[in-house]
Amino acid sequence: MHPLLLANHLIMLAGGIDGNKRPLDGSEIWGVTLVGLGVVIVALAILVILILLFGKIFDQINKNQKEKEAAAAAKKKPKQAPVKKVAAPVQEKPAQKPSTAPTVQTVSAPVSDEDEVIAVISAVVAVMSEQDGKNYRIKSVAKSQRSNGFSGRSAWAMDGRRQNVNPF
Amino acid sequence: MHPLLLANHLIMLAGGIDGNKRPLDGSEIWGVTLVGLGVVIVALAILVILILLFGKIFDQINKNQKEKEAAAAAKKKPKQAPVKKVAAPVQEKPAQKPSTAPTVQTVSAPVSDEDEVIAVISAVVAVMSEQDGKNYRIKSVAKSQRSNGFSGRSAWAMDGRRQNVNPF
Amino acid sequence: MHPLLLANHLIMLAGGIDGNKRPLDGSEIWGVTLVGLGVVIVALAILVILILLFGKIFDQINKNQKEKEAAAAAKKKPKQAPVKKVAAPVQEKPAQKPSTAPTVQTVSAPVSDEDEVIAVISAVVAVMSEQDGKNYRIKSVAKSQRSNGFSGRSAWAMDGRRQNVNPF
Amino acid sequence: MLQILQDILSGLFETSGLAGLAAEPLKLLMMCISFLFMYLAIVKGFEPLLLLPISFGMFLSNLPAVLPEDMIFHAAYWNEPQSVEWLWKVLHDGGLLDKLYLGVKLQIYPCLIFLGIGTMTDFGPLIANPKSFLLGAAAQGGIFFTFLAAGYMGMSAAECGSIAIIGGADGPTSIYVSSKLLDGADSSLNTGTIALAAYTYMALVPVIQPPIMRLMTTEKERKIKMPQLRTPSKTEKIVFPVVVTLIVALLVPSAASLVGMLMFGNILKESGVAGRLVDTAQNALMNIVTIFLGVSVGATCTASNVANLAFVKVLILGVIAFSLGTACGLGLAKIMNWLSGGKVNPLIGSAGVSAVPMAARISQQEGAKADPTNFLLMHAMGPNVAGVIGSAVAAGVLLSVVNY
Amino acid sequence: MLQILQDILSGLFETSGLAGLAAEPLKLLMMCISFLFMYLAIVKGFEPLLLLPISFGMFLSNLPAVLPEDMIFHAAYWNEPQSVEWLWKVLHDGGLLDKLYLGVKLQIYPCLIFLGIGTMTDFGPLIANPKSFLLGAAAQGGIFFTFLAAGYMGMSAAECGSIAIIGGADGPTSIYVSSKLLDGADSSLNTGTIALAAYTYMALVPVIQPPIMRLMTTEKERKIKMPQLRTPSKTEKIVFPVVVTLIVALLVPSAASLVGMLMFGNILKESGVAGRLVDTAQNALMNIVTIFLGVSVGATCTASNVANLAFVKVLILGVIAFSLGTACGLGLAKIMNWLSGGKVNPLIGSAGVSAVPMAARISQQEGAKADPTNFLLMHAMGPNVAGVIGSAVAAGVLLSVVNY
Amino acid sequence: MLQILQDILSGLFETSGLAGLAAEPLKLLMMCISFLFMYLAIVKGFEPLLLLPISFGMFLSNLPAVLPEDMIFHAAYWNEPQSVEWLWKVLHDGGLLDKLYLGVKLQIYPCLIFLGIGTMTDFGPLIANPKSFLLGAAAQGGIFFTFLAAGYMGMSAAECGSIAIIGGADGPTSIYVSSKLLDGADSSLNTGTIALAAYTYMALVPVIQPPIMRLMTTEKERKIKMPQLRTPSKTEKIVFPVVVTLIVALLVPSAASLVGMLMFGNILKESGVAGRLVDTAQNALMNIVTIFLGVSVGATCTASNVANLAFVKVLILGVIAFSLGTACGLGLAKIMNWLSGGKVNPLIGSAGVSAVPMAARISQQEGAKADPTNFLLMHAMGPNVAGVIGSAVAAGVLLSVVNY
Ligand code: NA
Ligand code: NA
Ligand code: NA
Repeated sequence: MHPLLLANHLIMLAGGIDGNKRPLDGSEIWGVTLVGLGVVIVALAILVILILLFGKIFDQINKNQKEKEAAAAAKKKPKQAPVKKVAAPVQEKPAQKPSTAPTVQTVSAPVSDEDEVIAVISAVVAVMSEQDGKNYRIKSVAKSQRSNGFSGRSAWAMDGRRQNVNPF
Repeated sequence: MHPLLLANHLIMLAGGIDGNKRPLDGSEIWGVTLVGLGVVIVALAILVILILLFGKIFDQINKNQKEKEAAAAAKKKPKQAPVKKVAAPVQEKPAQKPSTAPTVQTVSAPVSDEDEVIAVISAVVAVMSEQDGKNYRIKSVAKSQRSNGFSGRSAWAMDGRRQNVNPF
Repeated sequence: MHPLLLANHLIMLAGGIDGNKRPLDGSEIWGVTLVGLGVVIVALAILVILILLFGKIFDQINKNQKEKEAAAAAKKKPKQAPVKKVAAPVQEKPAQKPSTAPTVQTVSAPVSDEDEVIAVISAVVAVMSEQDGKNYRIKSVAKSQRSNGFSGRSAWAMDGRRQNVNPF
Repeated sequence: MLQILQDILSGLFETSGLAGLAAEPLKLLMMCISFLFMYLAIVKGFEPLLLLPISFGMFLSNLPAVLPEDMIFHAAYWNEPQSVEWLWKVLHDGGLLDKLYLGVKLQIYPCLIFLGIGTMTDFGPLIANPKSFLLGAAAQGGIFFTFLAAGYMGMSAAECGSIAIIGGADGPTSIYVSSKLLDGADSSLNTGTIALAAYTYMALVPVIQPPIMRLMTTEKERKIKMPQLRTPSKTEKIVFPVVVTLIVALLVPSAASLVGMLMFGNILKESGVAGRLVDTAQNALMNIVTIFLGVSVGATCTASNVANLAFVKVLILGVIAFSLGTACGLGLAKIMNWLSGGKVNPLIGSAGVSAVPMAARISQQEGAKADPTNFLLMHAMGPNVAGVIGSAVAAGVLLSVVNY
Repeated sequence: MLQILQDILSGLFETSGLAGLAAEPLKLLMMCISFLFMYLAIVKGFEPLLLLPISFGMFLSNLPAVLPEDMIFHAAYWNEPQSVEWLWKVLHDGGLLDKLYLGVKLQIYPCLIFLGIGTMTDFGPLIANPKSFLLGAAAQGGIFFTFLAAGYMGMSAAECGSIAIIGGADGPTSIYVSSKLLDGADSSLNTGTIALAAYTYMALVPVIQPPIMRLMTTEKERKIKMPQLRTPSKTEKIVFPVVVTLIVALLVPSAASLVGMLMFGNILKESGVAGRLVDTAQNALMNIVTIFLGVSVGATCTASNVANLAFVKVLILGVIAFSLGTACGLGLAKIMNWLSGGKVNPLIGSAGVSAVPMAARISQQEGAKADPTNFLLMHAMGPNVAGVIGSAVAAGVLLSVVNY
Repeated sequence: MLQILQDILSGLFETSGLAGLAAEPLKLLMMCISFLFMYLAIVKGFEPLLLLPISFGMFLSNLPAVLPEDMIFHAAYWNEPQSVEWLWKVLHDGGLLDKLYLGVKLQIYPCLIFLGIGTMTDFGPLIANPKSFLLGAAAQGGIFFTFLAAGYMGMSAAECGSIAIIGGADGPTSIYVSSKLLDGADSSLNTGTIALAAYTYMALVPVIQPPIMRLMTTEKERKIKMPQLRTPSKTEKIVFPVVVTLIVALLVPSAASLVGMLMFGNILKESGVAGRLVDTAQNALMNIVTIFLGVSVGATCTASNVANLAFVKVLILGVIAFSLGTACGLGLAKIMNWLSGGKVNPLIGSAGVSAVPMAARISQQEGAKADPTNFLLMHAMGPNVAGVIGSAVAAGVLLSVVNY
């Protein structure tokens, strides 16, 4: 049997080799080597394909979202400003128990039928994450990433997360 | 048997219900529900009474203490000042819990008996805590509530606590 | 048997005393007391001797090193300065991944046959540890001794350590 | 070359998880459910500290595996009779999550989490207004009325208790009770699904409670302002954990472990002399236990446990339990308001379900909606922390009534 | 209605802890003792990091409970013969504190605490003045002379050793030795009472030592000033833990575990290359172990163990052990002073009992009283840390002489 | 008096470790080897976080002891057949390091360390350039070609696998695989020596890799600049761990534990909603496990295990494994460069061996040497973190092919 016939090795190795077996014969040695390396490469190659694919998909989604955003921004330009203003104090808190939060929620509460105003929110999110990014860097130096870089959409989701900063 | 006769349920439930029993009969179901809720309410009601009682007692104690204090302050006005001065640095550390009240205690601690030399010791303590205090303050900022907001009465109690900041 | 004959006790105690034995006879009691105290004193006395010895040895090493250093300093005065200068930024880093380090390495690289230029290095080390000493105190107050007070000699050793500050 | 690759791939299929997946297609469904909960945890912010580990544990244990030695969690182990040999099997042959799950099964994690919670809880508002205890007690009505409903649905005693405790709105307590009651019980329920439901509904408190609150209270009631609470002395705060532990242990000894650890943590905190230990108990220790508990409890959600009618019942009864608990709390608060001559805002009653500190924030929020100058937070914190004690007591009652 | 309530209350009584309390009134006494120690820990600042967990553990294990499954700690388990079945019983049927106490019984916690202590100890003053080792050795006289006293009081060998080790003024060492020696011994002593006494007297060092120090030294001796110590090099500090471990292991192998872990922690610290590990060893790990050790050791203080003559003997012999240790240290320091021609201040001798860093502070304080410009702290730290090593060696001797 | 002292000393000798040392002189050699590794760790900075605990553990377990109850580690225990009675023996009669080593033997520590690594790893560069996966795969050639070499040297299958995995340049993976494969195997190898070699060579990466890199690449290739990578979105980073876990579990189920915990840690981090848990997983938990793992793995290096030819073979094959891995990575990178028409700098190929983040830094450094404006770090981080996944997959393959 030629040592490079991978498939044969595979069949041979199906039952596994006894750990105490010594010495191994050439077919077993080459089998483990070639099949092993083959499996690793195949597994990681599949990951290459999948991650490339996901990258494309997310790119597409982002692109669509940005277009929508732009359209929405054009429509609702006057509304965007005040929300930003109110949202700001939420980011400024250095501590974990912001009693200012409820105010923000009542403001963003009208944003109930999620999809239409998503552009406004994501603009806020963008502003937030810019500030938040800074926080994050500083915090991670100090001790830990207590800041939540991710940002939920609905009012109570925010509240939920906030609760868990202190919790349980 | 009427399901609302709690006492009967209690007797029934004394031996407990087999976890795998299915279906439960009405008496068992109502038994657990009513007796269970009853026990929870009774237990917590007893706590209401006790905690109210303790509240009253502590209020009384505090009141008595304040009166004594006022009297003592009137008596020992000249002596109080220097001691306060020495004790002050110990209290100044930026702890999380208001620690001014204990200061009064150390003062009114009628400086029991040991202690003609207490002034000397507390001077040493003051010197020590000045060095120690600096380190200490930095520590508490950095990490956690290492500071002890509570303050013992005798000189060596303080020392005991201090030991445990570094310890073991 | 006189209770102070240590050797006899030792032989007696060789097999150990049953933990539940009660009452112990005088010989056992005195045996444990005297032999026990004896062993503790002997063990720690041996440590006294050894640590004194090591102290002397290290003193001698240090002395020799300093003499060499002085000689080396006299010889290589112009070379010493730049090394110090380059090494300085390594100490100033507040973060854990200094990319300036390689520069230092290339500088200290000629220091290959270790012993001859050890004086130069130890001078640098001395300067480093002076600064480092300060860092150390402050750091330990803050949270942990992430600073490495010790300093390797070869180029890649530095890199190796650096890796492990962040790792794994 | 292509032939060889094809052979390899077909060989791989035989020995790989793909074959496992083909054999058990339900695993795919389970993984999708785990993704849903990951989404809820990460994007919607549903109790992420627990739902994220739980959902990832669920994902890990539903990964297809052909050989038992490759499995990260062996659901089958946990239905076997337990003995010291079984312990060895779990430790030696089990996957990582089996080993971590021992801490749940041996009742260690929930108590340690209660220790941490104790170090983070301020009982001050409850000491200042001890009547809040009654609201914390009333809200446990959710637990017992759900027991009633589950009982009449023909469930076994262990199942009734496990589902009912979800109404306590207290994760560790739910895990503690259900892992004890369902230990060896002949049931399609398991600790994982109970925990999933409990944490999901805890995250949904801001959705579940407000409608009930508005339904059960009048605008006028919601506008009631309550006077500022006194500040309890340090001594009271130190005596409190001892008194509560003692009373609970005297009346409901089976609740002593949970309440005892909660109060141990609290006295460490209130004493002010053990800062080192408090810091560790509420950070390193609690987080380690949370990770282990979350990921291993999640692992118990295997297809046979979740993809059945029982889980649907859990979900339905769980939301009923929460709603009833809210309603009971509100109801007693209304009575207290009536008895006190209009001095108690009934909105603080709903905070008695625990779900600390979320339920108290909902009370604050609803009060502020009725009158923006109304500040109920501290008044609601009293029933809120009382609810934790109340749930633990209710847990003790269930554990002593149902033989496991 | 009232009748029903009365029935409930009477029913509750039967099944509750109140009945348990009526059956075992001594538990009430034990709880009161636990309150006393809580008071000492919180208000008087007696070693609160350990006495507070110990006293709360004592409180928890003396709560009345009728049914064994409700008990947080089962004192009875720990007098049974131990086997793997027994291990399973503890894990499966035991309360939380039983499970945590396994870490004491299996000798894990004290070693881990020594690891943490090692990362916090600076042996610099001892390296600078190695003769301090002798003072650290002499102060262990307290241990052995107490063994003598206990022996003549008719105690068993295990009891003598357990009480004597209190004189070492070292909590983890006392717990390590007594949990080994009393394991299976027919004794009314237990680890909990030994630990209580040890930590209490450690907290009382500032009360016990000064009178003895003033009695045994003259004003002139106390005024002796000692020259500044040299600063040992980094290399010496790194070599030191290795040398000490090696010598101790060669001479007293049974002390190797304690000393080895102490020195492992120390080399981690002194190497300066493992800051991450040092941080965790002295914080998270040490605090977790301290909590578990404290609360579970305290739990062993049940009525049958404490409310007897043996505990009184422990208290009396404990204070004698401390006093003798102090006296022995002072005595040798006086001899060293005499031999050196008046260059050694005898006050540093008392620091040899360990109780780090309190005993060294007392030396400093007494020296400053005699002459306010006298600064003995660093000179006293040498004997002080030597005392830790000395106690561990003495522990090794006791463990190898008494068969357990 | 002198006579008595002499008698004591001779008596001490009989019962002390000195006699043990005389009986087993090889222990002295082992201690010297441990000092060598301490030196490498402390002075030379060789992976000190692991080599310092490992070398101190080695020192502790080679301390001479006459009596088994004085030994800190019992090498003999770990060659016995394992059962629940054996577990009890380890827990009850074992030394501290035996107890800690259970966490290695039961496969707990490496998975928890992978959890911590996951919370510290940024897969961004790999997501941005998924082709890096191939380089991380190719570099595992070091593992398999070393298996080949070891096989032809007449080693057993378990030994071949244990030595080969060193080429993965991944400490926890090496410990995970070798502790499984060598469990009960009739071999003179052991986990300790594998770990020693793995961490030593990881520390030596900056010495081993550069010559091979310069040999296999031309000056022109080393000067190739690569364009800046795109920044992956948060969603991609969150989806990534799930996808990788799923694919790996489908194809190589026996790698699921390691990869699953790595990705659990990563999703905790990337989700951004579990900061508390991330902090603890990468600090307290990871450091505790590192201490326990290091010191107990080191303890397995006893004289009979190390002072033989097998260890020399491990050292030789280990360096071959590293070199081959580097060469394979470089080789594939050269092919990719050729296929892409000169757009891939082959230097990033060597980073595929993992040894995060050192190998990536070496790539950066060598690139900067060829052209100081060349910035390869982020491009090398892709293969670098892919190497971690690749090694775990290779570990899974070895574990499923060799029956243990
Ligand atoms: Na509740
Ligand atoms: Na001592
Ligand atoms: Na690798």
